[in-house]
Amino acid sequence: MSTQIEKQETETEEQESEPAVESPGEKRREQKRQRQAEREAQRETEEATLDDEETVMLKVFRYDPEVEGKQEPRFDDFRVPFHKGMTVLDALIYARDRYDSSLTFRHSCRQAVCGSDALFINGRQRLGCKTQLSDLDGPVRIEPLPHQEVVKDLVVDMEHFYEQMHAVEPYFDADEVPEDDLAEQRQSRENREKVKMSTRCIWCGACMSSCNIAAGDNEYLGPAAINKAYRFAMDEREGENRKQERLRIIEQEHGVWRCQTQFSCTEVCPKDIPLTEHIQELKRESVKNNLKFW
Amino acid sequence: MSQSYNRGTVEDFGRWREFSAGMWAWIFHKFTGWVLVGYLFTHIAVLSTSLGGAELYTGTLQGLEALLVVRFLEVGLLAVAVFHILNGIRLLMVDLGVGLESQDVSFYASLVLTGAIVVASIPTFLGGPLA
Amino acid sequence: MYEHDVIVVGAGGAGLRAAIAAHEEGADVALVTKLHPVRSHTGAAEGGINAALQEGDSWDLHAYDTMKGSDYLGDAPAIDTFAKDAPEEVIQLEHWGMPFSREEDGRVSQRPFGGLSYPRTTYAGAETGHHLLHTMYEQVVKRGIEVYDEWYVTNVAVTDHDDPEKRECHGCVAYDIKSGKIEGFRANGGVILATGGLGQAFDHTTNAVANTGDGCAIAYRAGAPMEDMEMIQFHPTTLPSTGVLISEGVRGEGGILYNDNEERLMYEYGYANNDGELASRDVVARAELTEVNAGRGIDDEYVHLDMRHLGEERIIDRLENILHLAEDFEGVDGLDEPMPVKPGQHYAMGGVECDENGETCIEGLYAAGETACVSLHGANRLGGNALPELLVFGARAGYHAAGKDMKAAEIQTGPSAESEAGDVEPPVEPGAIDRGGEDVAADGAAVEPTSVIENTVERERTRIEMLLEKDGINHAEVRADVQETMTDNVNVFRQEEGLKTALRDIREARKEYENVAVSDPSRTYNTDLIHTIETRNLLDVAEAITLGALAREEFRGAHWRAEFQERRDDEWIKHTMLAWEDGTPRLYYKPVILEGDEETYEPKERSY
Amino acid sequence: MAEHYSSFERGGRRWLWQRLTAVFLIGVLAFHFLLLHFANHAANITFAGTQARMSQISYFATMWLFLVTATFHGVNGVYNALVNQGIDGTQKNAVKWVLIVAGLLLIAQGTRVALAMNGFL
Ligand SMILES: Cc1cc2nc3c(=O)[nH]c(=O)nc-3n(C[C@H](O)[C@H](O)[C@H](O)COP(=O)(O)OP(=O)(O)OC[C@H]3O[C@@H](n4cnc5c(N)ncnc54)[C@H](O)[C@@H]3O)c2cc1C
Ligand code: HEM
Ligand code: SF4
Ligand code: F3S
Ligand code: FES
Repeated sequence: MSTQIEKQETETEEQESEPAVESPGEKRREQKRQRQAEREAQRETEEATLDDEETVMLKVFRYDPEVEGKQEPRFDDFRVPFHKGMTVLDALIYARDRYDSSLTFRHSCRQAVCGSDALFINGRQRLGCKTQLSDLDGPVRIEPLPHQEVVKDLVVDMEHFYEQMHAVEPYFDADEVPEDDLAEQRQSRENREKVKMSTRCIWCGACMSSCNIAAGDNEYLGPAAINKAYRFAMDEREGENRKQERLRIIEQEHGVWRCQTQFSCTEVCPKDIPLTEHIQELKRESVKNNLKFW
Repeated sequence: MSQSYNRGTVEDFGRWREFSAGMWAWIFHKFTGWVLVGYLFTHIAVLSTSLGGAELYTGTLQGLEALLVVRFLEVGLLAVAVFHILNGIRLLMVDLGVGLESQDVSFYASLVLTGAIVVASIPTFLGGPLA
Repeated sequence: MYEHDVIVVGAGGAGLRAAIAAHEEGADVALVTKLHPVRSHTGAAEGGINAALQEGDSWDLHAYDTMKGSDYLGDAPAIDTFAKDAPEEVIQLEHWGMPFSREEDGRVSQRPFGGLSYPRTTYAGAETGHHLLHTMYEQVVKRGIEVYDEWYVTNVAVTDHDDPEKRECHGCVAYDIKSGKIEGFRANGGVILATGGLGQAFDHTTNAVANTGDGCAIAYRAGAPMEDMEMIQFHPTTLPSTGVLISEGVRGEGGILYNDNEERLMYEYGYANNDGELASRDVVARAELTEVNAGRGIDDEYVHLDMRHLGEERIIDRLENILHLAEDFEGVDGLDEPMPVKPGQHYAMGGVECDENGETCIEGLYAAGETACVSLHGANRLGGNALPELLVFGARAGYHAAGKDMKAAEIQTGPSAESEAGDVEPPVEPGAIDRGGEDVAADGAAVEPTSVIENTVERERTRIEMLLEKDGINHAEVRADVQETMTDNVNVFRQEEGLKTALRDIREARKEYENVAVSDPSRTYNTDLIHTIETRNLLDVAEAITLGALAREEFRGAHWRAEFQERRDDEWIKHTMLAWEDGTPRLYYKPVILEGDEETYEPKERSY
Repeated sequence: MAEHYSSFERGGRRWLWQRLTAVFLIGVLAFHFLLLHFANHAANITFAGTQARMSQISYFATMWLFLVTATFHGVNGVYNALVNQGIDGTQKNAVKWVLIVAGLLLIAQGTRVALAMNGFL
């Protein structure tokens, strides 16, 4: 994961001898700004020397509520050398480590399991680490997930997403578990198979961001949370009582009925979870469940 | 999700171009649904002329039918209705969990079929005595 | 200042288990983590969780395998406790709803894994860690345990006593990544460090970008010794381009390794005549590199792992995830062609010295998970033994910190457990160059909890202000230098000269680090700052690894030395310990405990 | 947590009705179109023709059901669409009642028309 870095010549500091009008802090900040401008210039020359053939142009969304010049959202261009197998995340890391260390994005596992780097890449929600640059048309436009508040650059506030996930009581809670600490609950292979896909969610938020309904209705549970509910409602180990409670949660106004089967969630899910199918199955399940009481 | 901070052009610029089949289907279905409700109200209003007697009713209807615009509007209505029906059937299938993998294909099929039906019925709709 | 009974730093498998345990004991617990819990690298674990669950199996067989796997560098009390507690912990997970793979009769499936005498690895597809992590996070949500998510812990607040064994830990200091706030956290019961691995010290690793050994470095600088740091596991099957892991499950299910001549290398060249591909990881990793060095590698870099003969159905049922990984990160279809693999850094057996209850020599400071070294894995960890470790020792640390009455630990911690002073001759002086704003706390030695925390907060604040305001080079350069030299010199095959070069390079990098500064001026989500602090931790950790490697003059488990081609039991059945004294690492040794509950383990030759 | 979502109604009965009416509408709408545009050309419609058809009780009943289902389906559809756009509280209530009233008026007027057509009025 390292990007090789050529040594930059470090400058010797020349502080202390300035008039005392500015505080040392301000002075340092001032110098820092100058230094940054120099770096910017250096970067430009460096970029200019890159051969056009083997580079990719990134257009990256920039915003920082605190930093002058970044308060108004803008796109920055980065030209990054391309090699086979390079992902969007690799390119972002390169741009950050080489050109602009203030470029901010979440990432960790770089193997599509941590769900940190769901981004809006060329108009679609994707995981940066799972998206090969060679599959994209250039210039590659990278933005934070739509419909979520931007904290800074590519980082969005996930709080709302987590709240929705938590709202479906996303934890296993069986009616009864075996007394014996060493006795497992039995689960048939078919049942595990049924919930298998739904257990794969990595909480990346791509689905929620792609759903127009979720964009319009803040209270809509959203595909990921409904899928989470599905994972438990369909798990035969939990028992009938719990299932009833689970159905009550998902069949609220802002639960499954909000889904208008747009399918974009299913299309963008990096874990290929058939979200729409799960939502639809829960709708039918709720209806069936209600008809019983007529 | 609320967007207290407005991303300006970034947020909405040209986003529709990135819509996928399912979203277009949703938008078209909405649009056609609304047109149909609108028509339902108008339709009843027009038919209400029957309360004013046979001549008025016949006169109004035939008078309207005599207008070429109305004929064209009717073709439009047919298109809207046929799409709404076909996509409605698609949605009903989706609700039953049938053919979810080919939801995009079925949307395109609805579009094509709507086109075909509309083209095929143009002679009937535009034909017939105008006056 | 925030206040809780128990503060758990890190919310991977170990942290979550610890938090749940402490909560069960009635403690007010908080998880402080730099990543949201579900982003932790435990989620990347693929293969499985070992536990003796079935009739024909028993805990002592598991313990025996673990001891043998550790190449007799594991401590028997740790291993015995581990093997005994593991079954209950795994069933606990099942009761919490973890979607394990199942047998026809509905019971949890178990499969064979490298170095195990019985197929005792439970699994959930090839995404066991993902399910374990999520299952436990869900239980944390259920219990309403407080999570400080995206808070970066920069240091622990420890009293100023000279003797580390007299020190007490009263809390920690964390930086809120979203807002840039620095806050003190007071822990009345204890602070549990569960910050995971340190793979970022190397540049080809299966570890996440966030695995920067923070917990190790923090504990080390606070005075808790590091144990067996040289013991780094290199996994034999990682994808060459990214380091993404191809689970041992593939070999467990029957996957075969081939060299460029399409020979089944493990048997053809006698690396492991009995177990073949399922020999212990160190054995397989060396075998692969030997093949490559002998010119029988493919593209002079890797070998092939073939699973096509298992058949599509079985592959999809049990290893589906592997197909996706090979496809997405290497562009290879595992159903159609063999997958390229090579060894990569995978796991740190060493870490913060602690006892069976997770406690370090500093009162109130605990360590659990990959960060810790109870010395369970010794010189080599068996596949599928880390996840149960998170559960067993995570839980024990949580219980102990919350004040549960537990059996006194048998393992001794702290410099007083020293059996002999170490001698290692580093080519350059190791350790800190500057001790980072120490003078702030110079106004008398602090022992009272609040002042200890306040002083630490002040120190950290100064450090962060400095980094933000100073002008200098980008930390990424320093980080890259360290990673490069570690991969070149402290890899699978180690040589005195290389190790010395690494120490020199790390010293050089330390000097460079003096000039490091954060160029992003923002307080909001400043990852530049976070990564810069992490790089400092990597320096300390990388140096500790290399010092240990230089000291240990033998070949044991994962640690191979060109000059010493055999295991030297007469002299080296002892742990290498490094204690950070006033910024200088001091080396000493501590005996390995081989007397277990049932038997005393006899070092035997390790053949597979 | 879950209580956070206050809800008027559970169970998706309206959802189900929207589907059931849709199924019914497929049939009648097709029938309606074929009859009044293809079998009988729209331009040739006269009151007499309409009255003749309406006098058959089964045709009359079908058309009336057509009216009711279409109204429900349409009005409910519009309501859902609006709610999905995120209207809430009083606004939502107002829309609801306006739509209910409009729907009822439409059915009432439609019924009057139908009765006029078959000569009852
Ligand atoms: C690819 C891969 C596959 C593996 N497969 C297996 C397997 O099949 N079986 C097995 O038994 N083992 C396996 N392992 C090993 C095992 O998964 C790890 O050892 C284990 O998950 C580590 O868990 P942890 O809880 O210690 O740390 P992690 O899960 O890494 O969690 C670390 C936590 O600490 C937090 N943190 C770190 N630094 C700070 C800080 N400064 N401030 C605040 N929070 C911080 C992070 O946010 C994170 O929440 C595998 C490892 C890898 C890398
Ligand atoms: C003939 C067969 C018809 C079928 C199969 C059909 C099917 C459907 C279905 C399934 C929906 C629900 C979409 C959803 O909630 O996701 C719907 C919505 C709707 N329908 Fe129909 N419909 C038909 C006729 C009509 C008619 C005659 C009208 C007009 C009165 C109409 C007006 C509407 C409206 C307004 C909506 C709501 C659209 C929106 O979501 O904005 N439909 N239709
Ligand atoms: S369902 Fe898919 S897209 Fe949605 S959060 Fe989970 S993994 Fe991401
Ligand atoms: S995109 Fe939204 S509307 Fe339904 S199918 Fe997915 S949740
Ligand atoms: S970095 Fe973890 S999902 Fe992409």
